[in-house]
Amino acid sequence: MDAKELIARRVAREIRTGMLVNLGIGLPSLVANYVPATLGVFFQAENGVIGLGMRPPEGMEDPHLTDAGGGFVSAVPGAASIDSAMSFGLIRGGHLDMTVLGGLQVDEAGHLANWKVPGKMVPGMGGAMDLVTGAARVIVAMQHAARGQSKIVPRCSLPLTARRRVDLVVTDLAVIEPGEGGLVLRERAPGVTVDDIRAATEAALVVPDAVPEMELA
Amino acid sequence: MDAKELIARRVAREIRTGMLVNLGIGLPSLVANYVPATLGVFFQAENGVIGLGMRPPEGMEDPHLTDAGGGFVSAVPGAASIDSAMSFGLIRGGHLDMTVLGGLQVDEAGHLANWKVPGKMVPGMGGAMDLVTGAARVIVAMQHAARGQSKIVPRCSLPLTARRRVDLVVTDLAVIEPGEGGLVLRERAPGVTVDDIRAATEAALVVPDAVPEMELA
Amino acid sequence: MKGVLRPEAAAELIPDGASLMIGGFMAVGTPERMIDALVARAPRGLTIIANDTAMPGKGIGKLVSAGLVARVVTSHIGLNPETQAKMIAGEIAVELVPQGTLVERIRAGGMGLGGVLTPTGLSTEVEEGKQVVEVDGKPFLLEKPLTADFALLAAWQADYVGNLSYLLTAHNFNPVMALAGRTVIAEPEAIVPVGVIAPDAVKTPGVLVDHLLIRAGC
Amino acid sequence: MKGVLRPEAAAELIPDGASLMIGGFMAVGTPERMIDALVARAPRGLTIIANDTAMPGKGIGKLVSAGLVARVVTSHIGLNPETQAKMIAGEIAVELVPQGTLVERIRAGGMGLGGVLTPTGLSTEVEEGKQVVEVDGKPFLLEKPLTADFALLAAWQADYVGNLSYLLTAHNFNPVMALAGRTVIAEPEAIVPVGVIAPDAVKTPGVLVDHLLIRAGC
Repeated sequence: MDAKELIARRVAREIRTGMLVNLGIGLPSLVANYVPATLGVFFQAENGVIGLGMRPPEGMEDPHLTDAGGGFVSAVPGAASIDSAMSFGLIRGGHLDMTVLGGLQVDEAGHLANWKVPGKMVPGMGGAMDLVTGAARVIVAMQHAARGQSKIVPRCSLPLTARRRVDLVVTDLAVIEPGEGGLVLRERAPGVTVDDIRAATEAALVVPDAVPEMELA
Repeated sequence: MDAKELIARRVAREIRTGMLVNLGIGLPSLVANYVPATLGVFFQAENGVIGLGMRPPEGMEDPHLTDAGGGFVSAVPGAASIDSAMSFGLIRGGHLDMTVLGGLQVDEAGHLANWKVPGKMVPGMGGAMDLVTGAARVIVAMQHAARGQSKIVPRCSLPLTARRRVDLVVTDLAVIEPGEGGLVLRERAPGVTVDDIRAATEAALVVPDAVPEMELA
Repeated sequence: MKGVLRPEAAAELIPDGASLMIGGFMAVGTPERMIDALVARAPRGLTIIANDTAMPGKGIGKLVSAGLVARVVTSHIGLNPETQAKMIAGEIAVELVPQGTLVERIRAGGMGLGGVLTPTGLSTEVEEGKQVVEVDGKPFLLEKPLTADFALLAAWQADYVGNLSYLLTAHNFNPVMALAGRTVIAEPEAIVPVGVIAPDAVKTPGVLVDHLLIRAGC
Repeated sequence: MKGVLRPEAAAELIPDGASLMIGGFMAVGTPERMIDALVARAPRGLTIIANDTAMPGKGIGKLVSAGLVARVVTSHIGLNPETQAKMIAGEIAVELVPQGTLVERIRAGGMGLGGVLTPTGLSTEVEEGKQVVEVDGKPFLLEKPLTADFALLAAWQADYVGNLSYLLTAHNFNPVMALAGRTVIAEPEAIVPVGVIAPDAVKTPGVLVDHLLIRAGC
């Protein structure tokens, strides 16, 4: 299992029956593959559909039905179209039960940076700032490190996405829960030790007595 | 012709091709009777319909299609349903070309009072404050006097509806245009003299050399 | 959507002192079966947030007549002499709000906005006690967001995930209140199988609705 | 509604330096025939207000590639490397706005509100230079309304009074921009006789629309 699949499978276990969930582009979008249809989860894409379904078979794509990355999708039974004002009303108003986003850095205060690398990459924040500010639960799904550098840092050096503390960080090495007292190490990836995680993490971690291995969907 | 019909017929002449017009309950609603269908005017009711039509024949009323007073109406071809947020977005945003409202008092500054008689009658402002604030053109349609008292006064003694100066006042005696320099007497009702109007008006009037007789629709 | 309830069971969810947003405009687009069940159960001291208090014997008017209402936030009480009489007698507190401001305050509450900046009400009694905010030299009233314990909605069609559609002037405050009630109960005129309401015809997504009233007569 | 125009005639209405709101999300729900006509006419120094700048060869991306754009107000330019390159070269000024804030600023502009009070952007770069307003002890950013000289919309069906309906994710910014452009030009995929779009299916009332693009191929 590669790192992305591992992360997606672990995030999928956070999703409960009947939730409204927004999955970011890229890694987070893989989470949908591991959520059982029986849960009756509705996926929202911020461009305006509640009840996002799989990519349709070739030849049955519709240019009026896409996800936030512009990719073709389908609509599940019970889907609803909404405009951007309603879409972000749902997000900002706390009606979105969960958002899963990628990250560039998360720091000891639980702050996320994921929209800009000054002087290098300025894609714009898109919906990320509203999602982190408004969603009932914010999960960051990302690799633990990039180019040998820990992405879990004492303090974000990149511009923040929001003042709101994220609720959970899921990486290929660990599950970390930011809280008042700092970053609590909740789970290890299969075969990974607490020491491995400490060594790969620039930020200070609060390590409880028991740090069980992740369970995957 | 009674006073109300006279006022309604004169107001109707203010309406131009293709306008979006809101008519208040009571006297203002009579204006619709004198607007030719050929003008392609859309009447809006603030409870949520653009393209309000006549009351339907008995037995064909629909409880889901009413005007702002709760009376049964029909929808003309090309009608649109809107919710209250959109309805007042149109009003406040200046998309409504004209509103015709009743009045209790209009004063020399062109301010309207029409929603409250303290200690006597407190119906609430309903949509009136938004209509006077936002409509592109505000016309007050009212009797010149009530119980022998002029309703055109130096300064409103009743609570104001808005800070915005109304554009035109049409009564059973006169057409008056409030402006920077005060209340300008623009027209006389048929058979009424300037002196009659002066005598019936508590407020100071600016009287041009020529004050023609009203033309009626 | 949690499921389908009988009106009596829905009314039992609502305790004394609850705040209720109720859809409707002069009782058009108001959940009448829900209101009848509320009158039967008779919780006391309710706060009602709604466009108007209808008229005696209709919609919100029934709650007023039954003496269940302690406070109303509304734009118009002119067609309900009982509300006016109870206000004058000090039995009901009435906050009068311009209609366009009322719907935006509810929208702000439901959509996580801090308030509404509107020109409506400036230089009138409505301005009293409120903050005026200047934006590029122009003044606006800061009007605060509204939320409620419950939103009681009337709809045309619903499906079993809770999606709602509305008819003509029965939309009014319903689609906006759907976001601003902590618990949302919808009374549709018909309930149809999932998939029957086209996505583009859904005006309130089912994810906002907690309970549907069961079909009349079931 | 004033009438029906060919795309070339509609493009002629738009002068150098005009500000344009353009519907669409990654070019889904963007008026492509209108944009092609604009590229042909080539007005200079345009300001574009839109969710994103699409990608080269699609939607707003064509205007960027043609060098017609001086300024964009948008939430995302990540999929259009040309916008990024021109921004870095100083050829295009880019104001980045969180997506939910952008749509509310447009809505406020179209609906006569003084601005938007949002928690989004607090304690980030977005806060810089902006007023923070406290409401009941909670801070919110005051974000200003947006309007434009023109709104260029894509719709599904239109009728000849200008009523518009939209399909699925091609709604996005179109219904909100319909209120915020001083002149509104809509490009429908089909035009149907008046009365064919049911009142409840109309998402943009025709009174907001100035011009419709004539059917493709006419």
